[in-house]
Amino acid sequence: MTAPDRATLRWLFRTMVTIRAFEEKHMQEVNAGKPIGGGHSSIGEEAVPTGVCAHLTERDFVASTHRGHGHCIAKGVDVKGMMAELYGRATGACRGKGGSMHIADVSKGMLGANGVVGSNLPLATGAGLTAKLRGQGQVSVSFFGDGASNQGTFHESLNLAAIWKLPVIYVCENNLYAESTPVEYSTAVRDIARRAVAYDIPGLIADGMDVLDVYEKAGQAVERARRGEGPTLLECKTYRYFGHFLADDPHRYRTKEEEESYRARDAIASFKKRALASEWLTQAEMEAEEQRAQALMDEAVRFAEDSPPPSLDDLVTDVYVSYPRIKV
Amino acid sequence: MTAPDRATLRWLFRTMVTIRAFEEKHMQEVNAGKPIGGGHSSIGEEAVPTGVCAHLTERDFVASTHRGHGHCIAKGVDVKGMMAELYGRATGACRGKGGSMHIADVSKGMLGANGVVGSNLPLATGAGLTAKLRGQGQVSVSFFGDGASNQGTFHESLNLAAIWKLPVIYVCENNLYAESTPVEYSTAVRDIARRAVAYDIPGLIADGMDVLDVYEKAGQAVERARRGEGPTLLECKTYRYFGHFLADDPHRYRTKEEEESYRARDAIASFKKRALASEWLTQAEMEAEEQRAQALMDEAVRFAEDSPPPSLDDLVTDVYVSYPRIKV
Amino acid sequence: MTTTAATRQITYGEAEREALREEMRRDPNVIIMGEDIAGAAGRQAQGFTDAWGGPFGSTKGLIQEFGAERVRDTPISEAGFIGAAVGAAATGMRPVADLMFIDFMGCCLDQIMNNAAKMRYMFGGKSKMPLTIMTRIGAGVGSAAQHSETLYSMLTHLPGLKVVAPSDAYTAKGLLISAIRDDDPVIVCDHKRLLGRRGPVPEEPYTWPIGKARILKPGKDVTLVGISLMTTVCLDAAAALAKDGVDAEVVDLLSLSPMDDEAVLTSVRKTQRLVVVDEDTPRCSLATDIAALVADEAFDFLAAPVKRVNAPHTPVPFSRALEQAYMPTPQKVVDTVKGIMG
Amino acid sequence: MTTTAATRQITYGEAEREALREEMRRDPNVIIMGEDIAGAAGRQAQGFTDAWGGPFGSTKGLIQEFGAERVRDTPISEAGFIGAAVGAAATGMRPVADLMFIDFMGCCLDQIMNNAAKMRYMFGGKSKMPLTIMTRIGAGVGSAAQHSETLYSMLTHLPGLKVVAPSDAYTAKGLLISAIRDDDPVIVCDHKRLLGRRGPVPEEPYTWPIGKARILKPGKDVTLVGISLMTTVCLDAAAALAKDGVDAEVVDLLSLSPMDDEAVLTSVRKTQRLVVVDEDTPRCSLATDIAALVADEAFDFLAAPVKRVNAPHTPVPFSRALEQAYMPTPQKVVDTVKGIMG
Ligand SMILES: Cc1ncc(C[n+]2csc(CCOP(=O)(O)OP(=O)(O)O)c2C)c(N)n1
Ligand SMILES: Cc1ncc(C[n+]2csc(CCOP(=O)(O)OP(=O)(O)O)c2C)c(N)n1
Ligand SMILES: [Mg+2]
Ligand SMILES: [Mg+2]
Repeated sequence: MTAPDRATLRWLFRTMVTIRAFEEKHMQEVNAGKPIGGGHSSIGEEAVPTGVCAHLTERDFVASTHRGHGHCIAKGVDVKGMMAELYGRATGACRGKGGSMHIADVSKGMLGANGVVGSNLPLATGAGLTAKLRGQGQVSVSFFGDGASNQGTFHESLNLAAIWKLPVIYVCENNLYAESTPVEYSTAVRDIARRAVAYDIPGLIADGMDVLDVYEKAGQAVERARRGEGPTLLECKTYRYFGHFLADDPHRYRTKEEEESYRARDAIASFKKRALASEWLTQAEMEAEEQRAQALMDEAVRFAEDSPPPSLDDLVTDVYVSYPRIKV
Repeated sequence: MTAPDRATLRWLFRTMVTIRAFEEKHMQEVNAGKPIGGGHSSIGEEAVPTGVCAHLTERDFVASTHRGHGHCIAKGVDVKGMMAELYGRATGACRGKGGSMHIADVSKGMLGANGVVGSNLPLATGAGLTAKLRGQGQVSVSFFGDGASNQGTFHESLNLAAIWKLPVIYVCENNLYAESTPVEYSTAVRDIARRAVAYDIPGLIADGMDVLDVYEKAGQAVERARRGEGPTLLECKTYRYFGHFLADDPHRYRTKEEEESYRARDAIASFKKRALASEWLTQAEMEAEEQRAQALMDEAVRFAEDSPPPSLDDLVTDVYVSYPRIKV
Repeated sequence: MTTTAATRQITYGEAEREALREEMRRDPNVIIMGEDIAGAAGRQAQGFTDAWGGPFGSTKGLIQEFGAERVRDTPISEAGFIGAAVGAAATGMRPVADLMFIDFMGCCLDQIMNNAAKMRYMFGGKSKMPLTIMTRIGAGVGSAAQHSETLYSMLTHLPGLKVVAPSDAYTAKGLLISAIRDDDPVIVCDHKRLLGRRGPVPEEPYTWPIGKARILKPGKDVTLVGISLMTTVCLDAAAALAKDGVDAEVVDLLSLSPMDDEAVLTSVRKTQRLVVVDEDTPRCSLATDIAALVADEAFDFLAAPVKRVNAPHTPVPFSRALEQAYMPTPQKVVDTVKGIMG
Repeated sequence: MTTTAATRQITYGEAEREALREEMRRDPNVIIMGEDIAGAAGRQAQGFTDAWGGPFGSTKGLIQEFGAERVRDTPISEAGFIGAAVGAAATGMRPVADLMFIDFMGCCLDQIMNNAAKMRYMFGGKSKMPLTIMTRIGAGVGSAAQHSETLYSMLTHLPGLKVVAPSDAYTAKGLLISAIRDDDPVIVCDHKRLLGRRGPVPEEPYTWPIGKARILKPGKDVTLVGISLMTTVCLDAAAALAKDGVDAEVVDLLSLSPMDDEAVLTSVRKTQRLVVVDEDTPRCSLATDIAALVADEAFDFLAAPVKRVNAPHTPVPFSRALEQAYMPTPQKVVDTVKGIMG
């Protein structure tokens, strides 16, 4: 493949370092005992949302998971609003009512993180239906894990999208684990992409530690969708460097060697090396991006900490657009 | 393949004609305005439960569907109890409380017809788990339709059975329609058997109009299961001669030519021809079986009509094994 | 809400079809999806179309006017297609999803409960969910335990959902139009035994407000609250009671969530007696909900124990005799009323 | 039920683990299945085992004693594995299925509602369903809308199911053992905030009868009915009320279906006042169920409106301050009681 243009390369790098900076900041704040919700870190997996969302605009749709911070950032959700949401503040993306597992910005096509495993696939399928009915070339993406690929919604969604030729890209982030359960135990097929056979659609595999490989394969899938040819299943082989959630110790179910082998192929570090070698971006440019991301996170935390909590009246608002009254 | 032994051949014929006689009798009684529930006729599909259940004993398990009369008969449920159940009588298989869609006889390993499409696959999977834990070579069979193959439970069950190597045979009765919906519309793959790829298990196809082909393929699957090698997906291509339920007119969604092409390959008629040509069974033997089936149905109807309805107290019994009291 | 005198009589099912047709004409974002809602899907070219029009014919004819893009037959995948309707609603469509029988809600409850009902709240009010789910409820047609449930109580329990249960052709059309135009998710529960009943229905579009009950028969001695088919049971009971000199007021609930608390309370404050008639099984049901409301907010007006007539705490039996015994009947209501008339 | 004086204090979670261990020793048909109930599934050979022991450690150690055949980690497929537990129960096993959070019941309700709950009835009493489902309920731990629900009211609605909600370590062990030994399907609802609380628990196996409530504090002025964590809220409220001279009786419901109607009615007939405290959302809830029972069967004894303290009709909010406001608290109970002490 030929490398994407410089602006795209820069966006890819910026997005990956922003995701990592956000996740690291969140972890720091939690470890420092800040009054902030925990969550599921996506450190290690940055290349996947980045490589996929590089092909999307705000008019396209994304449905995300419990491990959704990276998807939100890659889809353009405001980082300050995200941080404030983790702090449960009125200025949060969801005005403090959603928290880490429900960050959303429908105006940006981000249909929400989702705390129920497998629950977002039908949502993304429905967004794809909207796209198809509108006929303006929008596409829809569902991110989900290896564990989620065993839910019935996976099957029902892919079948539906296939028979209706919906412009949906089903992106399986195969990070080898669902909580402490190894994929080779839970999933009766070696490559999840192979499950595409059951719906007669393309099943692609990308190296989820290589943002350019994800970018390329996702590009094929997005183009196919925009051409009206229907859905694609794209499996990205990736890895989460930390536990399932912030307090989980992954060494109870996997080896340090395995972790090291993935860290050695870290998506950001290897992109950096290649970018320098191929003269895509300069060292200075990349350092500037990293500093920018750090500064943004500091600003985001300040913003969150300075923001007020929701008013107690908010307990009973937003349940409905219209409803007579909800008693407390 | 070599033909099965004479006793088996006779059983196959007897079972097919018993199923057909039962279904025809039911249809007659309904059309005659008898006080009896409607139901989903399996006329045309007799070869499938027959060819599969020929490999089972009472200790094996079967989970069935809304179109379950044939499965029940092939699994040895008493025909008089079945007929009485359709009449809602106290002597019915379910004491009149279940009706056509819930006929069961757990003592015979028949875990029930089931009115929710796709709902029986997890049940059969669980029976397979019992079989595996008991370690006595029992197997479990789920019958389900082409339509059901799009339910999430299909996916979840096959994955579970595959990773646990459960002795389950998933028998898809592909009769081309789910109510009025053609399989080529609803199902994103040409051969449903192909979906086995997603679970790395064998996917077999049998001609569901040929009881010997079903018998052979089911035999492979049952043997594999008994050997402890895990589940098989067996697709049987078959056809229902009548509407989805007794009052449905199928000519609103399919051609008479299509119907004729299947009737021309009728499982009972073609078996008869072959049995005579190959001297498996004599004309007289087969006629005797047909008469026997007719007589059995007459007797079953008499039995049902002579039976009392459940007592009104039965409304509140059988909800629980133990519960203080249920008010009416 | 309109008060046009309507002389034309059509069935409940036809009234719903008319509501769908009018709303689909009015708003291109309205689409319908469900199993066999047209039928013979994909076979237009072979001369087959609209084979079923839904299991009860409520969507018959729509595909001919609006085409297969907007009237979408689905595979049997309730979580998949109802979840897709949720996703379509979140992104600007106004879908109507058909859940053939409410008994199947266990196949798709996650999509209804965790996505449709909660998205707006979880997202801080920054989304809408203009989703309608049509479904069929009720026993009395010999369909046994898995095709005869009522179950609206479970959906009423869930914040974020609206739930309505029309009781005749007129309210069927008005409530379905309201549901489609509503920006919140609305579940419309249609009793199988009401679908074929005729009643006067204006031809033009109109709405019946979600959240509003109506008094079908004024009375002063006892309040009967009916839901869906049970409203007709209340009317029959009221007629029988009248002969015995008991003047019952019949409240037709129509909306289960939001519920017209005031209509119920006002009636009970006047009659001082309440019998709720609810086909759903008794525990944690609409009947207990209404009884609890009254025992709290109209307590000082009550002259007698608050009574409920429900189906028993059992699945729906197949045998006709048992199914008959299962249903709340006018006679049971009459007996219950007599028990508290003191 | 035993009355052995127990001095040993263990947590609610440990008590459940002990119940599971004892029952698995007693009956080889008892198996456990669920997501990460052991953890590191399939990696024993690599030296990994029992990595999680369930999301809250309730099943920790069991795989070491009973092996991976009887302590089965499952893929994320609630309909699949809970349905499989139903099928295993129908064929002679005595499975305990772990549904991580009750919020996920929408993924598997069909199996619970249409198979587990109805099979015996549909089959004319000719089958048994010795299935236990353990699940976690409740808010107050910052888990937001999809991991904090209570929802037992929806399961209580369903005939054929039994539903229990222990309130401390002692009842947790006794009820779980009863559930496992019961031939009907039992849902055991464990509040996340109770799992870590300690209490006296006898070491030997014992049962707490399903269907039996207990009086935790006798009193004569008002009855407080608590469920699960709310029982402790009632006790705190009762302590506060005592200072103001109000003598509250606290009924710990424990069994939601069957419910100990008599315990509630007897208490209310004595105290003449009732406040039900229920963390579930209010509509068609256990609270309305109990209120309706009392407004019917103890009406003549009532001296005041029947009151309920529930969570509001909203999803569970994330922000701490809002979540705090969402929960029923002792203060809300005290205020409610004062409002009816006349
Ligand atoms: C329906 C459902 N079941 C179980 C859970 C608990 N749970 C949360 S995340 C998770 C593992 C998900 O694994 P995977 O899909 O591979 O995503 P990953 O966490 O690896 O990103 C589980 C079991 C849930 N949230 N929803
Ligand atoms: C969950 C669910 N959805 C819908 C229905 C209504 N329904 C009953 S049978 C049927 C078609 C089933 O088709 P298939 O699985 O192919 O079996 P067949 O009837 O052809 O034997 C449908 C949609 C149902 N019973 N359950
Ligand atoms: Mg994973
Ligand atoms: Mg079929």
